[in-house]
Amino acid sequence: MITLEHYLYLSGVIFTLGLCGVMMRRNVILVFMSIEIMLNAANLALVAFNKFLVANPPGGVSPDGQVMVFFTIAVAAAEVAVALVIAVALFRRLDTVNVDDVANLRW
Amino acid sequence: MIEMQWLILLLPLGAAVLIGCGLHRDHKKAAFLSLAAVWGAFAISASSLPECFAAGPGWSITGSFDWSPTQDHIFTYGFLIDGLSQIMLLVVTGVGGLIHIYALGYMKGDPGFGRFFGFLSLFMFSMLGIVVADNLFQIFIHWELVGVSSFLLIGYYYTKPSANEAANKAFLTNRVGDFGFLIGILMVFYALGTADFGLMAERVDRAFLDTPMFEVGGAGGWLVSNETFLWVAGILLLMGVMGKSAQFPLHVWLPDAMEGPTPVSALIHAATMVAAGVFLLARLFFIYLPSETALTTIAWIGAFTAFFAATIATTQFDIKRILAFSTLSQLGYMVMAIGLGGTDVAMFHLTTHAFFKACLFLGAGAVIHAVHTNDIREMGGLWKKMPVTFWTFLISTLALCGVPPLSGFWSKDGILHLTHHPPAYADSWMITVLPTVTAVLTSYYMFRLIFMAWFGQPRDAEKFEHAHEMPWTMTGPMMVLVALAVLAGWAVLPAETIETFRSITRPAGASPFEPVHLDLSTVTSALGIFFLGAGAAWLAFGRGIVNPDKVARALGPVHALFYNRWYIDEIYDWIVAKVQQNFARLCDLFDKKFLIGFLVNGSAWTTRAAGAVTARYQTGSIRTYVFLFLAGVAALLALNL
Amino acid sequence: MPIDTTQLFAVFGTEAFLALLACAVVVVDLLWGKGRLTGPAEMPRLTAGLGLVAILLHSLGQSPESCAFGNLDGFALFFKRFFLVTALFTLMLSGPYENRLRAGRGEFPALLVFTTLGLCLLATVNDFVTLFVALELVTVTLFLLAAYRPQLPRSIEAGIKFVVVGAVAAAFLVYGIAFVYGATGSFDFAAVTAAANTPGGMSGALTFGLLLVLVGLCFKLGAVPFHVWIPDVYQGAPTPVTAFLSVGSKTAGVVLMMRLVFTVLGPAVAEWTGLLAGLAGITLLMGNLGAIPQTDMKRFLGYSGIAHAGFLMMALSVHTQDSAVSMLFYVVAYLFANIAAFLVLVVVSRTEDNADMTRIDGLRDRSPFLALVLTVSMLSLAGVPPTAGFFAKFMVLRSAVEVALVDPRIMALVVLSAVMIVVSLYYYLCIVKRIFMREATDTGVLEVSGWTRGLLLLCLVAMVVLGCYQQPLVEWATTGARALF
Amino acid sequence: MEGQVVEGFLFYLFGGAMAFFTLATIFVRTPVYSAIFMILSFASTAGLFVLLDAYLIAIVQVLVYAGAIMVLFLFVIMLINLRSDELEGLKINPVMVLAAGTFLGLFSKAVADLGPAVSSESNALVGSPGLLAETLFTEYVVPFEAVSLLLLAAILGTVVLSRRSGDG
Amino acid sequence: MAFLQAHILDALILAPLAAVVALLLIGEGNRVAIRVLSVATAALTLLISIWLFFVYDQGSGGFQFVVRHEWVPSLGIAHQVGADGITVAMVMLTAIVYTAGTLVSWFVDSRTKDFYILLHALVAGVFGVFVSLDLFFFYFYYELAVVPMYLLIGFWGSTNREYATMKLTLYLTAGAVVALVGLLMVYFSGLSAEPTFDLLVLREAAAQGGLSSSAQQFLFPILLLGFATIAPMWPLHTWSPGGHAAAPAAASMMHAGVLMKLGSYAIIRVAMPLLPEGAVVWLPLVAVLCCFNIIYGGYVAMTQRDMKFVVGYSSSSHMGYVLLGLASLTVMGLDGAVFLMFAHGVMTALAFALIGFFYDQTHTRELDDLGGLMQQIPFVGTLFMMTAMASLGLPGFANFASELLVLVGSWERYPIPTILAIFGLVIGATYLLRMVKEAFLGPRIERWDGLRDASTLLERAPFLLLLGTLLIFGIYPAPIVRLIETGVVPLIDTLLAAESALGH
Repeated sequence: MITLEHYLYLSGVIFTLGLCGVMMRRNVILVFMSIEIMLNAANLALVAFNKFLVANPPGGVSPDGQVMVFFTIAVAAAEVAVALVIAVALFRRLDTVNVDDVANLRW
Repeated sequence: MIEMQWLILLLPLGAAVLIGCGLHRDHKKAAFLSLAAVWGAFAISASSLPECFAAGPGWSITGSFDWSPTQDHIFTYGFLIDGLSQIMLLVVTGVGGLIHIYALGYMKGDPGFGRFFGFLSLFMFSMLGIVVADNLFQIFIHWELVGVSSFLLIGYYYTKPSANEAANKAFLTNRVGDFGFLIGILMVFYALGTADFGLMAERVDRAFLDTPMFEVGGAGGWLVSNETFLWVAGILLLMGVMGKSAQFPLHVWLPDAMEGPTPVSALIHAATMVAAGVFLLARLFFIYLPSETALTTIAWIGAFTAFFAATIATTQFDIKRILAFSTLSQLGYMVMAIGLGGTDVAMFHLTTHAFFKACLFLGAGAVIHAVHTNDIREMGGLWKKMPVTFWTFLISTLALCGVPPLSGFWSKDGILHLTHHPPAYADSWMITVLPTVTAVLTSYYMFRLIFMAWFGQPRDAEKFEHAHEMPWTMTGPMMVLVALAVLAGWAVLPAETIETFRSITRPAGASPFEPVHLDLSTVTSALGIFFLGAGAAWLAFGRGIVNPDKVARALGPVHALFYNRWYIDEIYDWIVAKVQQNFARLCDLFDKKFLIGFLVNGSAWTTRAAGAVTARYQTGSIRTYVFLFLAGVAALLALNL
Repeated sequence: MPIDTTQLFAVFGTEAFLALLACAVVVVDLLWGKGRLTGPAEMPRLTAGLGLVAILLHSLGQSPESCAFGNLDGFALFFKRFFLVTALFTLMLSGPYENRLRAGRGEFPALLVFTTLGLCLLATVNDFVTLFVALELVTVTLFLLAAYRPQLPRSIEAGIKFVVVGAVAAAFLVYGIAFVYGATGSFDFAAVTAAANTPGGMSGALTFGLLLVLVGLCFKLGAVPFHVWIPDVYQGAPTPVTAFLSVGSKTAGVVLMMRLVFTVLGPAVAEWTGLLAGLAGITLLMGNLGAIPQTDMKRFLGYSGIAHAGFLMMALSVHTQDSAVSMLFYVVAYLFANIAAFLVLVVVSRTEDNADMTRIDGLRDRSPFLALVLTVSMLSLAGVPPTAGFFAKFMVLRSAVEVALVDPRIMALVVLSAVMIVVSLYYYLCIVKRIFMREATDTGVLEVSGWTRGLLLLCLVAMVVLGCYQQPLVEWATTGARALF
Repeated sequence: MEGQVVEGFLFYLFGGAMAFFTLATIFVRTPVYSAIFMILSFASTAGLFVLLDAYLIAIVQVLVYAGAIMVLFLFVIMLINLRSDELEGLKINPVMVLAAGTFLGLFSKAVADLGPAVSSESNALVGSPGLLAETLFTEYVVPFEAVSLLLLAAILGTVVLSRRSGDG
Repeated sequence: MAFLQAHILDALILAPLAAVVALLLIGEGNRVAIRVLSVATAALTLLISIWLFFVYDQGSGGFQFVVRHEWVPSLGIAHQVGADGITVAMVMLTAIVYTAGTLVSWFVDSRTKDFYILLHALVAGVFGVFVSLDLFFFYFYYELAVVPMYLLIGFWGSTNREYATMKLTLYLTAGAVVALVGLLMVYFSGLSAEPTFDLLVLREAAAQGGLSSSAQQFLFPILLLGFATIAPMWPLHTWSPGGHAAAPAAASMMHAGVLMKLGSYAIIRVAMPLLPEGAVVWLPLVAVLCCFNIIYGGYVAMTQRDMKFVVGYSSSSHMGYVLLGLASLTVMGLDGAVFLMFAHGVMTALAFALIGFFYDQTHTRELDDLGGLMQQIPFVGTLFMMTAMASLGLPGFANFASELLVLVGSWERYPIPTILAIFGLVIGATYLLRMVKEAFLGPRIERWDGLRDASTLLERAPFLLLLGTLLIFGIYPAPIVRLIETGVVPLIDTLLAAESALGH
C-alpha cells in the first residue's frame, strides 16, 4: 500500500537532489532549475499531506495544501522571471553564466 | 588663646613662603626676612628659657589643633616645649641664626641668593617642627620636611650633576630610614593607642609590661612577645635615626652631602639636622627604656659608627668630607651614649658639637671660599693669610678633640666616662675600647687636617696668593661660635644650672649619671688621648718624620678599606644599579612583553586574526554559500530533531 | 464563507493603500518619468513619498483590529509604522542616488512601495500561507532592487547571489511550511501553538517544519550560518537598496521571528532556548569577527548588521516580555543609525557609487556635519551613550541577565555578548578613526541637499534623544510587545 | 485490493520517472536537455498529483510549471546560447554530498514521527476545482491578492532590468 | 534661587552639556568665544563645587541635594542625583581639574572647537558618575566619559596615539561591560523588592540584611573586576600609562586626574555598600593585588625614559594606595583612600599639565634628550619639582596627608601590604627624583635655550590652581577629611556589620 511516507520520501529525495543541483551545477540557469526542483518537491509534500490529513472537522478536509501549492507555483514563477532576467543581465554584462565567475565580492 | 610659640614655626615658614612666592628675586629682602625669622624664633625660644630652668623637669608649654581628624584617630599638630626641646630650640635657632649671618657673606653674589635663604627658612621651619613636635606623626611630617629641605640645599647648585646626585642620595637614604621609621611609628601607635608623647609615656609601662604578647598588625597578624615587639619597634624607629643622623649603615649620604654650599653643611649636616636623630632618641627614650636589647643595639650601632667614620676620616683629603666623617663619628658617640642610657650627656654633646663643628665647617667654608678648592693637599700655610679663621678653626678642633677645659672635653669625656662604666646590659670591653680608639683617631685626623691645610708650605702658589681673610659677616659668626665652644663647658657654669640642664634633658625613668669632674686623672687621660692622636699627625704631617704614603702602603688593604669608605658605597651602588635596576627591568619586561605584548596585544591580534579567518569563509562562491546554508540546516536539524 | 470587507479593510487598509500607491507611482512614472509629460524627474519619487506620508498618517490613526485573515495588533501596528518610516527614509535616501540611475528611475520608488507592502503585510500575518507570500513579495522585489544597476558587475553579482541563496531559503521555507502543515493539519499559527503545547504534540515533523521555517526567517534576519548572502549583497547592491535591506529586510526577519517564537510557539519555546542561544552566539561571533578586516563600508555594515542580528537573536533566545520590548527598541535604534550611515555613504560615494572606506577618510575636514552624523551613528551602532544604540543594547543585556541568573546557556551568551560589545567597539572606532585621524584622499566637494541635511539631522536628533530620553519609545515598544503574549 | 495494486504501480511509475528525470536534469551536460528532462520530471509530478486527487493542481503543474516556466527557461537557454562544453558538468564535492545526505537522513527522522494530524489512510478529499476556488477566494483572499501584486512587481522589475539602454 | 539650589547637581551635569550644545552652534573660526565659553563653564562648575563644599551639611551627613526625575519607570530607571561627602570631594576634584584643563587647552589651535566639545562631554560624564544615585545613569555617564577620550587622544595626542587610544577605550569599555553585567545581576538579584536601579533603595535594602552572603560573594568579584579595570588594579593597568602618555595635556589631566578615580569611586559607591559581605570576603585580594600596583608599578616607572610614562606608571602605583585604603575597612583607611583620590587627581593633573606645557615646545619627553631645563623654564621646573615632591608623599601636600591616612588605617588589617606600601614610598622617591634630576637639573643644554617659560597669568593660572589646591588641603586637611568622613562612616559601619555577620 502506498502511504504518506512513500510520497514524503520521494519528495525528500527530490528536494535533496535539487539541493545537490544548486550546489554542484556551474550554469546559473541550471542552478535556478534545481531550485525549481526543490520547490516542486515541496509541492509534492504539500499535496500528499493534504491527502493524508486526518478528517477531523465535520465538513471533511479543506484543500489548504493544494491552495498553498498554487501560491508556491505563482511565487516560483515570479522568482524564475526575476532570476532569469538577472541571469540575462549577467550574461550581457559579463558574458558568462558560470556561477564560479561571479565571485568577486568576497571576504 | 593662641600661644606665642606658634611663631617659632610660623616665622620661618612665613619667610619661606614669602620668598618662594616671588621675594627670591629681591636678594636683600629675602635675606632680611630669613634672618628676621630665624632670630625671631630664637628670641621666642629664649624667652621661655628662664621659666624652663626655673621650673625644672616636668615643665612644658603645649598647644595643638586638629590637623586631620578622623573617627579612628585625630591627627593633631601642635607643639610641646619642654626642657629637651627648649635646649634643642636654642641650639637650632642660635646656631642657625649665626649660620644665616655667615651665609650673607658666603653666598654674596650668588645668583640664587634669595632662593638660598628661602630654602634655609624652609629648613628652619622643618627642623623646628621636629623639635617642638608633640606627637609621632608630626615628628614624621617634619622628618620628611627636613629631608626635603636638606635635599634642596644639597642640590642647591643644581647645574652641577654631582650635587644633584648627592641630593638624591641623601633623600633616598633618608627615605629608606623613614621606611622603617614609619613602620615603627605604626607599631608603637597601635600598641599604645596614641601618638602623643605625653600619653605614650604614661601608657608605655602598662601597655608593654602588662601585656606579654603582642599582635602586630591587628587580628591575624603576628603574635610576638613584648620583648621582641619592643626590640623590633625600637630598631625600626632607629632606622629613622640612622637615616637622619647618618648612622651606619645609612650614613652614606652625609659625606656626599658636602656638595651643598658650606653654610648648609655647617647648619644641616653638622649642627642641627643630623642631630635630629639623637634628639628623637632622647624624645622616645621611654620606648627604649623597657627594652635592654634595643638599647644595646643602639649602643653598638653608635659605637661602630663612631669608629668606622673616624677610620675613614683619617684617609680623606677633601676638607669638608673629613669634617663630615668627623660629624658621623661624633653622632655615633651621641647615639651610643643614648644606647648606654645617657640621654643628658648625649644632648650635651649634641649642643657642644653643634657649636664647634659648625665653627669648623664655617672655617672650612672660608678656606674654600678663599682658595677655591676642597682638597687639603692643595692648601698649606694658610694660617698667615687667614688668621681669624685659623684661630677659630684651631680652637674648635681642640674642642672637638676634647681638650680640657673646652666644651668638647666636658661633653665627650662624659660619654667616654659612660663607656668606661657601661650599664650591665651593654657591658663589654669593646664598648669601652672602641670609643677610646675613636677619640685618638679623632685627634689624629683633625690635626692631619690642621697640619696639611694651615701649616707647612703652600702647595699651590696661585691659590695661596688668592687667599684672603673673610669679611665680618663670615668671621663674626665663627667667633661667636668658637666662643660658645669654649664657654659651653661646665667649667664656667654654675653647678645648679648644670644640674637643671641634666635633669631636664633626661627623660623620666633614665637614671642620672655622674658628671665629669675636672680631676687629674680625667684631664690626664683626655690629654693623653689628644696628644696620642695629634702627635701622630704631627709626626707625619707637621714634621714629615713619618712618610704617610709609606704608612699607607704598609697598611695596604686596611688603608684601602678606609680610603674607600669600607666599600659601603660600592655595595649600595651594586644593589641599586644591579639588583634593583635589574629587578625594575624585569618588571618592565614583564609589563611590556607579557601583560601588554602577550595578553593585551595578543588578544587583540587573535581577535583580528580570527576576524580575517572568519571573513575568508565568505569565499564569494555561490556554491559555498549554499553549502554553508545547507550545513547550517543540517546542523540545526541534527541538534534539535 | 462571507468576507466582511469593512473588517478586512480595517486590518489591511495600509496594504491596500500601498498597493494603490504602487500602481499610482507606476502610472506617474509612465506619464512624467519617461518624458512624455514635462515635469520634474522626481515626480514618481515625490508621489511615493507623499503617499507614504499619507499612509503613515493613516496608520498612526489605526487601532488594533483583527480578522480571520490577519491580526493587526499593537505589535503589527508598531512594525507597520516602522516599515513605513523606513521606506520613507529610504526614499529620501535614494534622492541623491537616483540621479545616477539612467534607467528605472521611476520604477525604483514603485518597487520600493511594493516591498513596503510586503513588509507591512508580514507584520499582520497569522498564517503560514500569507507569511510565505508576503515574504516572497519582499524578497523578490528586493532581488530586483539589489540588481537594479545591471550595468555594474557588482550589482549583478549581488543580484545573482541574493536570488540563489534567497530562493534556496524560500524552498526550505516552503518545505518547512509543508511539514508544519502536515504535522498540524492547518496553516494557522493558532494550530501550531495548540499542537506545540499539547503533550507529545511536538512531533518530529513539526519540529522539522518549524526548524526549516526558522531557517527561512534566519535568512531574512541574517543569522549565521544563513547570513552568507549578506556581505556580498550589501556590498554589491545600490546603496539605498542596501540601506533598505539592512533595515527593512532584517526587520522583516525580526517581526516573523518574534511572531514565531513568542506567539506561534508560545510556552513551548522553552525547548528552543538552547537552539536560539546557540544561533545567537555564533551569529554574534561571526558577525563581529567578520566585520574587523573589512575595507568596504557597505560590506562592513553588512557584517555589522549580522552582529546586530546576533543581539536580536540573543533577545529572542531569552524570550521574555522584557526581551521582546528590547527587540522593538533595538530595531528602532538600529533604523536611525543605519539610515544615517547609509545616507552619509550616499553623499560621500558621490558619483562613483564606491563605498570603499577610504571615501570617509578625513571626513571631518571635508564636512564636519557629515562627520558628526556618521560618528554618532557608529557610536550608536557600537552602543555607546548617549545614543539610542546604547539603550537598545542595555535593554537586551538587561533582559538577558535576568534569565542568565537561572540559565547557564544564557549566561554564556551574555558573557560572549559582553566580549563582542568590546570587539564591535573596536571596528566602529576604526571608522571614527578614519573620519577624524586620516587625511582625505578625495577632495571633491560634497553636496548635501536640504532634504538630505534634514534627514541627517533628524536621524542625529533621534539617535541622541532616544539615547537620553527613552521613556516614550519604551512605552510604545511595551505596548507593541505586549500584544505578542 | 486491486485499486491498491494499481495505485502502487502508478506511484512507482510516476515516482520513478520523477526521480529519474530529476537526476537526469541535474546530471545531463547540455542545458537544453536538462530543461527537457525537467519538463518530464514535472509532468511525472503531475501524475503523482492526480494519484493524490489533486486534479486541478496537476493541470496547473503541467500548464504553468512545465509549460510556461520551463519554456521561459528554454528561451533563456536559447537566448544565451551556451557554449555548453566549457560550462557544463558537475562539480561534485564529497562534503556537499555528505551534507545533502545528512539532510536526507534527518528528513527521514522527521518522516518517522509525523504526529497525530496525518494518518496512513488517505482521506476522501476530492480535488474539485470548485472547492479549491472557493477556498482560494475566501480563506486565502489576502495572499491571493498579495501574489498578484508580487507578479506585478516582478513584471515591473524585469522590464526595468531587461531594458537595454543601461545607465553605464 | 531655591530651585537652583535644589537642582544644583543637575546644573553641574548640565553646565558642560550646555557648553557642548553652545559650542556646536558657535562657528569654528571664533576661537576666542570657544575658549572663553569653555573656561567660563569650567569656572562655573568650580564655583558650584566650592559652594557645595560649604553648604553640604556635614552635621547631618548622608545624601543631600537629592533630586529624582522618573525616567523609565517600567525598568526602574530614574535620573536621581545626590551628594554625600565623598561625592562633594570628587566633584571638587573634577571641577578643579576641569578648570585647569580648559585653561591649559587655551592654546590648542587645531580643531579647537572639537577639542572643547569632547572635553565638555567627557566632564559631563564624569560629573554624572559622581552625582548619580541610579545605577543605570551611573553606567550611562561612565561610558559617556570614556568615549570622548578616544578622539581626544587619537587626534590631539602624541606617542603611539592610535594604538594607545584604541587600547584604552577598549580596555575601559571591557571593564565597563563587565561592570554592567554585574550591575544587572545585582539589579535582578532580588536585593530590592522590585528590580530597581535606585541606589538609595538598594543601599537601604543592603543595609537591612541584603543578599545572602553566597550571592554577595558571587557578585562582588564581577563588579570588582569591572570597576578595578579603570581603577586600575594590577594586572589590568596596562591601558593607563600608554594612554596617559599619548593623550594631549588636558586629556591626560582629566584622565589620570579624574577618570581613573571612577573605578575606585564605583567600588566605594556601588560595590561595597550593596555587597558588604562580598566586599569583606574579597577585599583581601585587593589588598594583595594593590601591592603589585605599588611595587611593580613603581619599578616599571623606574625604567621608563618618557616622562609621561614615568608619571603614568606612578599613577598606577599610587592607585595602589587608594585600593589599599579601600581594602582596609577602617574609617581612616577609607578616608585616606578617598582623600588620596582627590589629592592624586590634582597632583597628576598638575604633572601632566606641566609636561604638556614644555612638550608643546620641545616635542620630546625623553629624559635622554632633556636636562637642565630649570635654567630655561624655572617656573615650570620649580612647579614640576613640587609636583614630584607631592607625588612622592612630601608633607605639606595633600598626597602625604592622604597616604598617611591610608597607611595608618590599613596597618591593623594588612600589615604586610602596608609595609610594602611604605616601601613603595622609597621606590616612588627614587624614580621621581631621578626624573626631576634628569629633566630639570644638571648643566644647561643649549638646544633648549629658546624655550619659553609660563610667564603670563593665563599660562600660570592652571598650574597655580592645582598646586594651591594640593597645598591648601595638604597643610590643613581637616576640612576635607571631615567632609569625606561623613560619607565614609556609614559605609564602614555597614561593612563592619557585614564582617561580624560573616563571623570573621
